[in-house]
Amino acid sequence: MADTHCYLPIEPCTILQVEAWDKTLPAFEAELSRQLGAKLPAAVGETESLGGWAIIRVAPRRFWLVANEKARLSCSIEPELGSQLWLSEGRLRLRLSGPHTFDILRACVAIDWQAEEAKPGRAVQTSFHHVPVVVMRTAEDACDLLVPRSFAQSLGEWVAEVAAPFVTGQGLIVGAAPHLPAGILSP
Amino acid sequence: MSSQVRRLASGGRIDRSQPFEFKFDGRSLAGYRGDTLASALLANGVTLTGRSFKYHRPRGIFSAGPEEPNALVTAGMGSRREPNLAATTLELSDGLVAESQNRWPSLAFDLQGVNSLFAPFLTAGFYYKTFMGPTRRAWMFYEHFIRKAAGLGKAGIEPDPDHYEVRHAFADVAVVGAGPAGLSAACAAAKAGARVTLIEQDFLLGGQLLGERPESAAAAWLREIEAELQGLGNVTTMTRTAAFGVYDGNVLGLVERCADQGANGGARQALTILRSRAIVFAAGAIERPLVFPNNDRPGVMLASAARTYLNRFAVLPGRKVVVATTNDGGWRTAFDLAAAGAEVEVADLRAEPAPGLQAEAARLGIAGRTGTQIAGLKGGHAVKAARLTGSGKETEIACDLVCVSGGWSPTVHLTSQLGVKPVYRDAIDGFVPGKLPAGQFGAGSMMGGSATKDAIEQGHRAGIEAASYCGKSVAVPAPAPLDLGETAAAPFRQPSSFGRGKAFVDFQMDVTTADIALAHREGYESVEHLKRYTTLGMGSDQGKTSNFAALSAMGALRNATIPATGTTTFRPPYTPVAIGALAGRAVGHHFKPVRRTPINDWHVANGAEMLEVGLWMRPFYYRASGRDVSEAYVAEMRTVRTTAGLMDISTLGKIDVQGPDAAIFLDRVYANGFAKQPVGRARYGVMLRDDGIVFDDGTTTRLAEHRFFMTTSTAKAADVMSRLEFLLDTVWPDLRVAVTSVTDEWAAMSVAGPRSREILAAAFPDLDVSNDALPHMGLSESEFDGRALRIIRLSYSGERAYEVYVGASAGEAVWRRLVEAGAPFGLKPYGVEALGALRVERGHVAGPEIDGRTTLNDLGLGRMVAKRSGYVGEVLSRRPAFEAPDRQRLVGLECIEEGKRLRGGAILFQPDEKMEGHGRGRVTSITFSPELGRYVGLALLAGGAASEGNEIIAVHPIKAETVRARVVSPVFLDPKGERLLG
Amino acid sequence: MARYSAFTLFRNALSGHKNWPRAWRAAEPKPSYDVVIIGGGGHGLATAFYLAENHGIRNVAVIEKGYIGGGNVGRNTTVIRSNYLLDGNTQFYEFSMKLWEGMTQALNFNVMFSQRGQLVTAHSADQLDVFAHRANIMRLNGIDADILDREDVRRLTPYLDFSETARFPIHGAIFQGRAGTARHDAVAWGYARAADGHGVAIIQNCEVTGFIRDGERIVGVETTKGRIGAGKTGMAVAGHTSVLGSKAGLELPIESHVLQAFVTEPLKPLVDHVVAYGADHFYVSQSDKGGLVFGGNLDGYNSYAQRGNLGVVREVAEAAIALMPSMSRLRILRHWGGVMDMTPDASPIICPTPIEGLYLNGGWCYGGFKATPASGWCFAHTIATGKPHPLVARYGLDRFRAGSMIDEAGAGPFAWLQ
Amino acid sequence: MLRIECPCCGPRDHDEFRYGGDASVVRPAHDDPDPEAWYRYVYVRKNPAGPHREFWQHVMGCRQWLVVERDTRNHAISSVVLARRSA
Ligand SMILES: Cc1cc2nc3c(=O)[nH]c(=O)nc-3n(C[C@H](O)[C@H](O)[C@H](O)COP(=O)(O)OP(=O)(O)OC[C@H]3O[C@@H](n4cnc5c(N)ncnc54)[C@H](O)[C@@H]3O)c2cc1C
Ligand SMILES: NC(=O)c1ccc[n+]([C@@H]2O[C@H](COP(=O)([O-])OP(=O)(O)OC[C@H]3O[C@@H](n4cnc5c(N)ncnc54)[C@H](O)[C@@H]3O)[C@@H](O)[C@H]2O)c1
Ligand SMILES: Cc1cc2nc3c(=O)[nH]c(=O)nc-3n(C[C@H](O)[C@H](O)[C@H](O)COP(=O)(O)O)c2cc1C
Ligand SMILES: [Zn+2]
Repeated sequence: MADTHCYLPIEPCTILQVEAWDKTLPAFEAELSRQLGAKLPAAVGETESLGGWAIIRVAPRRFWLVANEKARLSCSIEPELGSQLWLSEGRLRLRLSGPHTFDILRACVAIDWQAEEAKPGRAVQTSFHHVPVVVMRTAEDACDLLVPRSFAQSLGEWVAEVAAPFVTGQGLIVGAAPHLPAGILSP
Repeated sequence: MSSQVRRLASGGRIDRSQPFEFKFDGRSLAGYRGDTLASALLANGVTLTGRSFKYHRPRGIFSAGPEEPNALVTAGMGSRREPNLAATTLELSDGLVAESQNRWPSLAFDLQGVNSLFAPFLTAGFYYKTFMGPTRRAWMFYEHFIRKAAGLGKAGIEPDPDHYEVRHAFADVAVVGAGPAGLSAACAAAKAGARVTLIEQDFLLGGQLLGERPESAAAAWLREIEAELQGLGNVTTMTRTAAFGVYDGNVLGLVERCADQGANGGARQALTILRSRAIVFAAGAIERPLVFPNNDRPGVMLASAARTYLNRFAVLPGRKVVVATTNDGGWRTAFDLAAAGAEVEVADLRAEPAPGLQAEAARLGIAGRTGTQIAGLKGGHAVKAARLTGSGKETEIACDLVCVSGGWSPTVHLTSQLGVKPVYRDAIDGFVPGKLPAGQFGAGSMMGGSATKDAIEQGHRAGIEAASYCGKSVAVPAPAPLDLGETAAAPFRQPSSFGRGKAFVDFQMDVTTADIALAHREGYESVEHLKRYTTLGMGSDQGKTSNFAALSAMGALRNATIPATGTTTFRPPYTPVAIGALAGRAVGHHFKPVRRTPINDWHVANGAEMLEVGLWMRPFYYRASGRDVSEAYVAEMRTVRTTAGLMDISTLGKIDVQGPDAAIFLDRVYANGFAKQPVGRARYGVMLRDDGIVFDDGTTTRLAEHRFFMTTSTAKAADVMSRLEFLLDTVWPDLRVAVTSVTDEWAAMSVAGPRSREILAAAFPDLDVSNDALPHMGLSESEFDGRALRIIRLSYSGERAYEVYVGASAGEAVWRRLVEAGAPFGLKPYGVEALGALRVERGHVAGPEIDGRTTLNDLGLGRMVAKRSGYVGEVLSRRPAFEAPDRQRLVGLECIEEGKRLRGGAILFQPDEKMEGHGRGRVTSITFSPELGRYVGLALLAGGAASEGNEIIAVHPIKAETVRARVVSPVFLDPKGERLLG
Repeated sequence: MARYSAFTLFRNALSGHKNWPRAWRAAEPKPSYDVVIIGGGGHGLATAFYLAENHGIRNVAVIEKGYIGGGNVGRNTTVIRSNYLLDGNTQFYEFSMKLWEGMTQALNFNVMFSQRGQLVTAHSADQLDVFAHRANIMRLNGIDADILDREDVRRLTPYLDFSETARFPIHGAIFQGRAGTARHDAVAWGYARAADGHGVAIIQNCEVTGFIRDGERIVGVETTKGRIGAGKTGMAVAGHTSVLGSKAGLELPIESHVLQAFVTEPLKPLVDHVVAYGADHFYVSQSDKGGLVFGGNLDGYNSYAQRGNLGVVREVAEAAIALMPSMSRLRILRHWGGVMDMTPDASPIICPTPIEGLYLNGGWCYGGFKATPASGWCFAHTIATGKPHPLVARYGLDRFRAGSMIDEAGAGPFAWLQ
Repeated sequence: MLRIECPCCGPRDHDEFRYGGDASVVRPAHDDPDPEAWYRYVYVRKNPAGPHREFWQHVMGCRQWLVVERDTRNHAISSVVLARRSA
């Protein structure tokens, strides 16, 4: 049952974090969705998409705007309302897709992919071998792993080794492992 | 296959089209796919399989499952060798190589068999009473031989060539056991709409039904329900998978022997961590042996096991058989053996067994005796005859197999692991699970039943209840019925024999009734004392067949009831689990994830000797700097002091602190003040723990009115981050502050040395890095190739220095840029050893001084907090003991002996005093100072600065060194800090 | 008390071992005793023994809620060492080591004290310096200690991971030759038998449920077998110190946490020393029965359930293989947990309490087995004289108010990190 | 294996969380100068065998500090709330 549709490109990942203060949350949300011209995900883990961006609520008062391709976006939050911070350098995106996506993931993270919280369109923050990662379920059989840059090679190799049995000699994942550092340093 | 003298011509669940060859103790034998090693050995007429733990008595195959106490073998060779495997659960594979254990030189002739002669002395706990002299260390002499004698299999020391997988799984309903109860439970739960995982340790589904004849109704029922389960989309069936443990939160630990056993790159075993909302336990029951003299001889076998070998494996385990039983079940074995052509006698302890049984026995020509029990055996390496006593007379019957059945013990192991004590049930004279917590259910013989019919109904009900517990309650049709007509007669226990001849209770640990009697006599009468004094139930089978017999024997001696006697504690794992399976992939270099800076590859490519620092890889030193570290770090220091050095400091913890109340927040978390810190300025800060001990230090730069950039030590980054969040979430929720770890956002490098400014200027021509534009503790923010570039003028080394921060993806580019621009000025990279040495010369405290026991005053930082209050840790930092006059405080040391050196870890004494005890302090960090031409160091010394100028002795007994040193200020160079400024 | 010896063993063998007496009498409570010791663990039993042996106080009862030795003494991994760094600890644990060296003879019960040596691996030059500091302190206090380099370690324990793929390569180790293990149950039974020989009453299956007061003073205990008067009362209940202490109104700096332990199936001799991993939480030794006995880190949250969680089981397994790759194929036969009395500095508490008549012995964390004889010796002295024995003078309750903690790890007031 | 139901992220293995100890102790105001109050906060613990209010932080998830009520005898968790909402 070897299968070649398993890819593991490692890409940079543009992220803007915005966060409200405890008391200003409603005003902050109103202002943010006005600036973005989009509605905001209601609960932690839910996402909304706008243009090339995904809006994720990563904590009760904290949102991540994650760009799918290198994209800019303007949005400015007054200190009185909340805070804002670019996080585009610290994380890399591992794209997993194909029928074996979850055969691979079950050896990486303890997430129930049939649960509400992990349905397509959800973002799951969890632990991958002691490292905090965000797993964005982008489709039925596709996930993006946002991993801290300093751990990306180590975790990438882990994924590659898990995936090996599912991928024919040609399969990209197997080949990818040794080249990961390159992929990471010059994305 | 000719060698298979005991294999029947037809029948069984073996695949005769797939013959296997295997070796046992060097002999080549033959078997089939579908055999276990045990069934194959029996088929080949091999009945002697091992020697016992203590007395080295010959032992054979006793059971047909994981309860096997005797037939433990070592399988595999070289680095794949694996000791103490139960032959009864070891699936036969082609080319399998197995050996018997605990015998020398050979199984048939075992020298330590002589232990049997010493048996009178080797009673329970004999070793507590002797081996005490002549000298105090006598035990060390005897232990050597005791250890050799003890132990079963021999383990290899080579690393394991195979690999293992850990899988995370989830289910609504987990069903443990795939006998009739488990099968119908899984079926019902699935039909009710639940997501089901069915777990079976055997490689076939069916449980006890596999012991029924292949052409029986049971076999048909089995085929049917297996097909049905396959049809259901929401059932995952895991065979070869033992549920070894139940943990909090309905989490099951499952270990699977992968079918291909590690072939073609696959894992050898897989650990599945199954998080289920409900669990149905249908783990069945284990048959009990009878306790009579020499009951451990090869050829004595559990009745249900004999039946399993006959019907499942098409092996005739004996030609002349005596079945000794206390219940109806034993008769069923007799019937099947007789039908297969064996000559069978039944000895039933009971006066009148179910009437139908004797009729059937007569029909099959089986001599059935009632009111008769087995009293002993003849034969050494194999059973020769059985002694039966009944209604006064004693008869001896020649035989080659003795089947025993002392009733059944429900498999309460798993349900008890979470602390639910099993409860005694008269109706079965045994223990059943205690009151199970919400979400756990039980079914089948595990709950005390013995009829298949009931097992199926209970399983069905449990499946439905479990599903509805998960909110799944689609109506489910009744299960296909199956009635094997088992008659559950009143239980009847054969009293254990305490008479002459060894009557074994725990075969694997060689515990006899005499040992139990002795334990009782000496007051080890609690079952837990009994266990620990005799080692009863402490073998790899965990006493699955012996526990009940043991506590009923102890009960008898104490004349206490069974419930009053109680059971020992059940613990995971249910069956032994390979440590490799638990670790999965987290072995070798994956033991802990490796953390790399954005500049890592440059270091490796440019001859850095890399060093593990926590999870990080950091340059220790660069080989170009010297032959070894001690040469290299000094050269690298010199470069920094004379021209300039470049250091990768990306591992520093970095935290973005924002918000209108950020300054107030920092003013509280740092011991020294931050409220009035000007924008565009950096400041050194120290944090205390709540108990007033120094927690961590670092620098924080005010980027804007409401925005700060904090750095922490590499080691404490995560702790500091979490602590800040704790204070904001739980203590000062009203403060409008956001903290975010940006450690991975930034590549960071330090350019340090007299020429550092020129180098920066050359590297970034369009930046003004002049002293006015960028003074000491100043900040410059700009961009590099679209990424933020942040230069903060900070010095750790004491030289003019700059910390350059840039978006991580541009880290290597900026590093290269600095290397090129710096080359003409003599810039060289330096590693952590030099970094540490430079800070020592500068008198900066770090890990060795901030050791979780030192205060601000101890570290000479007290003045920073003079007349401040209201910061974390303040109040307890003023405790009396912290101010004691002999408190050990930071000083500098200068080696004043030619040709000698200081060493970290040396203990300090005054020249005149006796060198013993704990001394007056210790050397915490040292370095050779190229500038001073001698070794200098930091130390914690009683009295601290007060003793500056005094001479002191640094003693290092391990190196047999004593060195004279002078106490000086910890700042060795440039006390006024002129090098930093200007 | 019938003596144990090779000769008596032989003589009894001839009579089929029918004539061995009970190791200790099954005592039922009297109305009162001079001293009541609560807790039939190693420390409680040792205390009772030394009260009689050293101070002639024989009208003593040890009250145990379950069976003696059923607590931590019966479930610990039995590592005995005296490699402590800090003033106070160093001397106390070495005194204990000396008592261990004579225990079998003192009790006439073979506790199988095996001085096989313990090594802790070091994984960097800095860590070796830290170990050198400890070793120097040991030597200066008359305790044997050595620092080994990588090759020494390889010679001693060739089965550790010296390969290329080792995540944290071994640089060396600290070694104490006199360290080792003992047969834990035998320690409890040996003290019980010897104390019983001095007339001490050992009362099992009797839980102390409260204290009897006469004004400010504690004059006895309420138990499931009725009230028992006591001239002085000593608590030695380890993991249950807080629960029992609260019944006397004591406020204590103690948290109860679970530590797990593991044993493999019995093997022929494989690991000849006690080996501890300096890069993570793992240590192992081989019992005389043949099982590899090992453990790791605390489960990390307050608990009175004597069992651990699967997450920590896996972490311990990972560390085991990281240090000793061949353990991968060995199989765990049983794992269990114990409830430990953790203090904010990981050092014990032995002292008279603010409540008259009540004495406290606790806070042993994961290191109290090795302390058993010294703890009993010093606690007996403290109870007999009403003043702390000099060796435990630093182990007072007041040290936290004063700021004189004895924090070997420097982990600070977070019990679960100690 | 405890399973802690994070109010933000749902049920997770406890090793995604960082333990924060007893949540019932009262922390003095940051400028409270009373040593006794701080001593009690830092050192004195009820350490009950029974229900226990304790802090956990979901470090591998939403990073929120939580207050969990858990029985120390059997590890059964009866409630989990955000620390910010627990007061
Ligand atoms: C897994 C594990 C590994 C360990 N490893 C080591 C090691 O390698 N080296 C080492 O030195 N130490 C080790 N320890 C620590 C050591 O076991 C303990 O510190 C020490 O045994 C505690 O002293 P004790 O024997 O008196 O405690 P215990 O044996 O626990 O005795 C306390 C007794 O008090 C009884 N009790 C409690 N409440 C009451 C009551 N109300 N009434 C009556 N009786 C009561 C209990 O039932 C118990 O029997 C380990 C501990 C554990 C759990
Ligand atoms: N003859 C008698 O007196 C008697 C007594 C008891 C039971 N029985 C027979 O036993 C059957 C009872 O049915 P049942 O389903 O309750 O029991 P069962 O023994 O048929 O099935 C139990 C199954 O659970 C599996 N199992 C046990 N522990 C496990 C674990 N930890 N992990 C994975 N698998 C595990 C076993 O391998 C077995 O396949 C009936 O057929 C009944 O006739 C007969
Ligand atoms: C040093 C030591 C060695 C042990 N060896 C074994 C063993 O070989 N076999 C076994 O079944 N249990 C062994 N145990 C574990 C005990 O069976 C028991 O689990 C432990 O003492 C805790 O008691 P409990 O499980 O009854 O709560 C050992 C325990 C210790 C402390
Ligand atoms: Zn969360």
